[in-house]
Amino acid sequence: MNPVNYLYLAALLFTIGATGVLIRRNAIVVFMCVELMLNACNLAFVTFSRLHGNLDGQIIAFFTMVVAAAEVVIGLAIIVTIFRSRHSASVDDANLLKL
Amino acid sequence: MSSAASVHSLWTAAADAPQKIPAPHIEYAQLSPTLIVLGAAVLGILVEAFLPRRTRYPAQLLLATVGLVAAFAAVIALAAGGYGTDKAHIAAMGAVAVDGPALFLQGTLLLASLIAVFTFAERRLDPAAHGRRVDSFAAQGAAVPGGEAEQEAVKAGFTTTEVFPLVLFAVGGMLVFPAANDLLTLFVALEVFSLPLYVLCALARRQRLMSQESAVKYFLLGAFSSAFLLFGVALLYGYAGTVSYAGIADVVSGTTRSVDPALASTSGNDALLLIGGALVLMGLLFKVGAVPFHMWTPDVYQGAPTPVTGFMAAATKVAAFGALLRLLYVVLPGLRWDWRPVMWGVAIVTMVVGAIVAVTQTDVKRLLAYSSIAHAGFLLAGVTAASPDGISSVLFYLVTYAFVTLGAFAVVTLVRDAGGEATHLSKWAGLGRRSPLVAAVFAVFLLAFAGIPLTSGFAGKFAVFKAAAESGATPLVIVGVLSSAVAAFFYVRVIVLMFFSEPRPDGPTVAVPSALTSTAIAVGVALTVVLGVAPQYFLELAGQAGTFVR
Amino acid sequence: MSFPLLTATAVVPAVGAVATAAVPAARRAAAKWLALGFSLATLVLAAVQLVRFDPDAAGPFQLTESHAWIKDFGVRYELGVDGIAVVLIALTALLIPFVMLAGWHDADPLEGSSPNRRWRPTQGFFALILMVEAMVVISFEATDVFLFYLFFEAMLIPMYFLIGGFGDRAGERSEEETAAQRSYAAVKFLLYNLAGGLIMMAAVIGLYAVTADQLGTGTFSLQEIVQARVDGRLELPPVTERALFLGFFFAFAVKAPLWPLHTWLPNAMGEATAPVAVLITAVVDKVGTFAMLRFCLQLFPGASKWATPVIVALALVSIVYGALLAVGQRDIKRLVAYASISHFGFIVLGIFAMTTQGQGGATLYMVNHGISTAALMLVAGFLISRRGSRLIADYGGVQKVAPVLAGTFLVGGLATLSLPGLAPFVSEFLVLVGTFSRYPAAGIIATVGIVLAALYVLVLYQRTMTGPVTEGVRGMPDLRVRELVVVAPLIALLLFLGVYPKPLTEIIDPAVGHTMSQVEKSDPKPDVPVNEAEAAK
Amino acid sequence: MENLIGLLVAAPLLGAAVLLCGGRRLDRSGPWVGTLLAAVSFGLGVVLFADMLGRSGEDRTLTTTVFSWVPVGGFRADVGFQLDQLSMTFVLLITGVGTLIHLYSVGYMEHDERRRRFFGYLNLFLAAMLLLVVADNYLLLYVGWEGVGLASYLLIGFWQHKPSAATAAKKAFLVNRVGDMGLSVAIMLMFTTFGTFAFGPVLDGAEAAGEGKLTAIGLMLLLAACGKSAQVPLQSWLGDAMEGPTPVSALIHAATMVTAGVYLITRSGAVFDAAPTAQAAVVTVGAVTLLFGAIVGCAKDDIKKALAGSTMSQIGYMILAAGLGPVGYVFAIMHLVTHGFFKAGLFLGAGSVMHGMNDEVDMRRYGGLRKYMPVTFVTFGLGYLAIIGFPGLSGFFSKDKIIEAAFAKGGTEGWILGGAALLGAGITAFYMTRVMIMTFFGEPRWQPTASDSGSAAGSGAPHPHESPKTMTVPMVILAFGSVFAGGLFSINDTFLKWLEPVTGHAHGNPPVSALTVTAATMVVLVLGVALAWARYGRRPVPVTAPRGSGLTRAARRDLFQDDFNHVVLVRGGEHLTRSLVYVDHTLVDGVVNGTAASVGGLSGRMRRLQNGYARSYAVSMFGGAALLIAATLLMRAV
Repeated sequence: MNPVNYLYLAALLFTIGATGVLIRRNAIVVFMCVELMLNACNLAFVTFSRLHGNLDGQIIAFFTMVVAAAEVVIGLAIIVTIFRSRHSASVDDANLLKL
Repeated sequence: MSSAASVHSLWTAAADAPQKIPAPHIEYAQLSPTLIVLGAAVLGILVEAFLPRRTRYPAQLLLATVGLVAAFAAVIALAAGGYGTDKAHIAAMGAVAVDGPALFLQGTLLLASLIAVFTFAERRLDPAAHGRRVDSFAAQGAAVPGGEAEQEAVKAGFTTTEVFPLVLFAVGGMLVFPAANDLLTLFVALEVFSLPLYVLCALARRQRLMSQESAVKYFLLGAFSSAFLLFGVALLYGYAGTVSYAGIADVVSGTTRSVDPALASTSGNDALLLIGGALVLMGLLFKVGAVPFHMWTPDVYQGAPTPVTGFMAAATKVAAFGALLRLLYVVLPGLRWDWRPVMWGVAIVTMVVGAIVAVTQTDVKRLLAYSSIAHAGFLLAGVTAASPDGISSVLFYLVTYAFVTLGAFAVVTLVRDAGGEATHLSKWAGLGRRSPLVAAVFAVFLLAFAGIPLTSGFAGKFAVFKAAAESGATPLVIVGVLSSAVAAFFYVRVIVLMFFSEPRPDGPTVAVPSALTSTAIAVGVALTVVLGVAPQYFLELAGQAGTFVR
Repeated sequence: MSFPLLTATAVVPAVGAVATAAVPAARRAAAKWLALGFSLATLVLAAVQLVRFDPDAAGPFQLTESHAWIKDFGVRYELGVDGIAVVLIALTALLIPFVMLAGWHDADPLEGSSPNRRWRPTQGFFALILMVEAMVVISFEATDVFLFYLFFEAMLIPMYFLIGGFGDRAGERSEEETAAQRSYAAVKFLLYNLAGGLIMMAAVIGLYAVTADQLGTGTFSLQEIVQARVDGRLELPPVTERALFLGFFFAFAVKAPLWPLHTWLPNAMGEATAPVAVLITAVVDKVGTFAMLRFCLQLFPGASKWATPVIVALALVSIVYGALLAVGQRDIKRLVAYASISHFGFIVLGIFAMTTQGQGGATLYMVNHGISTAALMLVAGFLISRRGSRLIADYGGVQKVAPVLAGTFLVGGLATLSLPGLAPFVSEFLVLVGTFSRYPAAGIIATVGIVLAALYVLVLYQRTMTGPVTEGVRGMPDLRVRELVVVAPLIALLLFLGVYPKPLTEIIDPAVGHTMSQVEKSDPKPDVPVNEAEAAK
Repeated sequence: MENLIGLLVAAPLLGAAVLLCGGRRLDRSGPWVGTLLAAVSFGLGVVLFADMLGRSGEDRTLTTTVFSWVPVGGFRADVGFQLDQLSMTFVLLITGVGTLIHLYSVGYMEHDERRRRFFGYLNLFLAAMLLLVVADNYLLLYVGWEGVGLASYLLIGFWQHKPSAATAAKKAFLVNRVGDMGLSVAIMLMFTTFGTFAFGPVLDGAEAAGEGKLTAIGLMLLLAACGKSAQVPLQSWLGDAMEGPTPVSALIHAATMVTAGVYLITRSGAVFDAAPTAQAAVVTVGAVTLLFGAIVGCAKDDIKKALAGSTMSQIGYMILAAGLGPVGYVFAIMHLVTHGFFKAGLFLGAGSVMHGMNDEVDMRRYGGLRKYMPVTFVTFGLGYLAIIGFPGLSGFFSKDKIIEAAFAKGGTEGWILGGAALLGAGITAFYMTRVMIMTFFGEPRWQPTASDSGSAAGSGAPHPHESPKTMTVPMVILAFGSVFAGGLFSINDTFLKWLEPVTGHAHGNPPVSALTVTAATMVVLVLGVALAWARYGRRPVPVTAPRGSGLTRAARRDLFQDDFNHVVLVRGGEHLTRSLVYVDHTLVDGVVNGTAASVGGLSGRMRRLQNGYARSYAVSMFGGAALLIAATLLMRAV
């Protein structure tokens, strides 16, 4: 099967993730969508790696995972803090800062 | 990084002898600035872990200061050693560039961070809690605002000395960011300096809700943008088969042969290149706060603890613009005719929006946030010049801007009332009468922002516009001067408020800072004036540093 | 190298400013005397310049100094004076002490108005005046476009604080309203001029780009650029030249101020104290007209000629329009402001008439207008300070109670309407003749200004000084000694320059001739050439 | 000798300086200082005159250049003097009459606490007027020209506490400025035409210049003359100028300053001779004004205004004569001199009357004063006879000559001008008789007046009395002048011979014999007197002015010329300025403020995009990214 299809899939996933970020309110879900986007990138990397026949892409995918993990740590920490102080994980509730 | 570098060696070695993997060759000496800072950061963690609470603050402060100074010394040494000019080359097996712009920006970053650290460490502004002097960071970041946990934390005299290692980590990332010579390193560095910043934003002692909100916004949007950047990286990788700047540049300019037919389907496919490039650009533009990726800036600047805001505003811009320059001048010079018009557009929109929206701001920190957006626009005007002059002018502008910004935010921390910092402009009325000195200093910074002659701001603005004009971007210059005219309005408004209107009875008091903040402000003023009156030396420096290594 | 006279002339007041600002809050009197001392020292230096200046020497500039400064911008620290500059520097240095004396008590803090012991308005006032003087002087001396621009812009800041920080004591209006009005005026002044300056900045950068492009290395040195143009090494394409010219001219026209860019002046002069108003119109604004002569004409002769018709038209509008509006004013200071607009119209007209008489007259006009406006405005200030109101309607019959004040006011007024025998007449007539000999129609329209000038001056005098004595005026004290010391020399000078302007014209003439040669213009010849012998008779 | 010319001007100038800057300590001696210096310059004048007589007709002109005034490029203005017979005549008239009036003022102003300044102004006027007549170039003449304007401004408004006085002064100066505009334009034209404006080159070179230019110059000079000499259409200020103290009216607004216009035209004769159109304009103005003034003079009840009208009309004669060219110059000047005597005398007489009547000026409240102030009556009477041209008195000779010259112009023109002049003579006789009768004959009609003038205190019924010696003596002297001057001048054409070298002279021969003209003059004269007698002598004069005929009412209002000015110029001007102020504020400034406001508004709207919702920020980023990509691709596509 043509590996290029994986690219389309990656793009699709990425778009889904982005859309999720735009339309979901729950901070956790939003964050998950970001993760989804990252993973879409991973897919793309791996596919290209396959196409190019070099391993860089695959290695990069690992880096991405590490970074994603780090982001999860920080992100969840922040989200949890704000949840505890606001008793809501909705990103729309947090808009003291505006204009 | 080192591991990243080994990737390449692995693959290149994989062809003949997969069994023995040669260790990558790392020039530790030339990476020393970064390594020192990161090392200090790690030590900082250990300090947090093992030292008693009493001694942490001095230890951390000492550690941070020493680390940054040492790193700065290292940068100087490298520059003196000629790595900025003739010995400039790519270190760590293609991962990091050691060249003029890198060293120049690293030096700037380190100085700026040092000053920022001073403001972090300031403990005389907030009224002492239970007899203990406190800084502007939450007693316990995790405690619920206003909850009893927080009360106890305060009573117990907790302080968040973790901020120092966090800052150091951020600085470490920033040092790599403008030096990164392949897209992976770029991405990693981006995350390395972003993640600590997210945390720092959440740690304000006063108005914690705002602080946390700013952190969430910054985090979500930051992650969002880095996802875009990463996708861009992926596409570029797909286009060129490599993530190293030089490699991509070669493919762009068509000098390399495509590796094998299998690549034909993607390699040299301009769609990938252009989209990928655009996405990576977007990631960087987000960090520099360019329109339309600027919307996080005001909220975050306002919500974050003021020292952090100052640090972000100064250091992040320096680092991000460094990376942007390298990307555009090293990776995409072949595409100049594609990206320059686009960047023109971005620059114009950024200048105009930043200047105009700032006009109606009522909060000092938000005002400065928008002003920083406008300045990002001016810097972009210099970036688009696509000429050595462009590079050096941007470098110079970054220096001037960084220190003015730090100074300005440092002053903001001084003006306080019962609720902490009095950032609402109406409270600044008549400040010139209450404390002429502080007001005068702030006025100097504002004038520098406005680009009045004899301040550093003017020299910088003149430099970038000159570069832009010489590269034929006349319309950009016109828009630039017009928007600076608009911008002048709101700087002047603040001055009017401070000097020409009567002080309010319930007006804020101006806290007398310790030597730390005083130093920060003093340095800011000094550089503002020096760079304004006699910029020649720094211009030359920037000029020498104005060439990227390929 | 010899003693850097020009630098010294600019540095002394700057040092004075710092020193004055440093005087402790309690020692107000000391600060005043210190500032006055420095301004007098500057005056001495300016006088030395006049003496050392040799009208007949070859070369456009004298007493030149030149040092490397910002290589990357092609900027040099180049100073030099020609006949025009040296005269204007002398004017500036001369007026400042009078301005200070006139404003001797303007900045004394009101009782209990200082919430902070470090609040030192008086020191600030005098320091700012000295700072303005320093910047004005150096921008008269600068022969490097960038250097000039630097101070041309920078002088806005001290001016801005002078306007916004020190107004008349609120008379007819409430404190708040006064303060609001004042800061509005100050902001308007700053933004208006800043906008002009920024547009000029674009042009300055453009100039650099062009020179860098054509001469290899970008330069701002006036002499170099002019030389290059003469040698033909520098050939500005007309479009570029015009664009750059407009960029420069816009800034100068705002500063001058030329209709329709004048609206900041009435506000500024109205709200500022009289001495500051004098500083604006008699000193700072002169930089604008001066710069037209030195930079617009010499850098862009072609474009200047191209723009002349429009500029002449604008100047005529300024003359008539300003005068008519002056007639319609109800506020003494605003009246003087509009009068000044009319006079600046004359100056610009003279400059762009491109005749020896026109430009010489314009230069002389700058000096005379400075002195006459100072006389009129300062006396008006004394008047206002007595009554606490700027409205003409609040006065009447002053002549009866304070004859000396009225008399000096009348002399100032007569100078303003350029009565023969007083200095302004000479310059105004020169401008008119110069204009007429090239643009007869314009010359005739301009003469209408003479009549209107008489109208607004006499109406002002009649309404304030004559007629029955009104309440509030009754018991008004006559001029005090300090005030006489301010006014008397100015009036004496007006008389002297009216009768014997030769010393000035002799200095100015060669410089004007040089400028004329730059724009390749020569005076039109009379139809009936009269042989010299007869003309001399 | 040349240097004396400078002193001539310097003496009164010194006086002005001393008196104006001298301060209170001069209040007592001031008047005498002023008078003395006036006398000094008269003495100098006499000396110069004697010296001049010592030389032959041709080389009587003295010229001297004191210093170079304004040298700029080809523009050379010098301070230089030129004293020839023409100037000499004026010098003597000015200093002579001037001294007398100084003397008169000593008495007239003795109750005024500001008399020191008054004499300062008088001296200033003398200096300026002398400068005007001895200047050797037009620019310096211009200085004197405006100088006298200033002096007259100061003196008309001398009683500044009277709003009417202040207004009148302002009006005088403004109207004069309009004239001055003409003079300055004329000078500019000379500069562009001849490259200089010194009398010598301009007048000698006049032939060479094109007629067009000369006509322009001539008309501009005429405009100037109209302003200074109160000729139609710039005459309106003279009537109001009577607000000033009477000596001022006598000196400035009768004898000297107002005749400057005549001097200017005569001096520039060469220009006019070469520009017929301009000359035509001059004679027209002269003729119109002499009738205009006369008619106005008939209707005024204010004695000074009546005399002012008469002044206008008499100067009209002079202008008319000057406009006739070489035929008339001499007679213009001659009439000017004689008029200087009798008109000054008349004004001093009027002043003396007012002095005795608590500054009452309304003739309807005079009457029968001859018994109370005989000296005044006699001198005034002589002046009266002189002005109406009673045979043998000054006016007769000069005016008669002008009428002849007018006829001598020839053709219909000649008839029209001559007719006008003749008619004027008749009207003159009428209104002067009217003045005479209403003042000195008939029944006393005095009434208590609430006089607001500051010169003489007190009100209630006046007690007419003769004036002090200082006042009467000058009146007597002037009376002598008005009786004999004309005769002396005419005896074998002394005056003609005296001036001819300067002005040149061409004898004109009228279509009818000179005798006929004289006879006709006599006839209209008698008619005028008789008519006046019939109207005012036979029946008592009503104290309140009757409504009168349309013409009378029109004449009372200066034939509506003033109203015209008021409506068109003043009102129009006010509207113009008011609307301009509005425009400046709303339009010109509005644009500026508008820009600022619109930026603010825009800012306010754009600000709302920053709505605080992280997700909307994300949207903008997403959109931005899309745009960025699109733009990049587009760039490649194009």
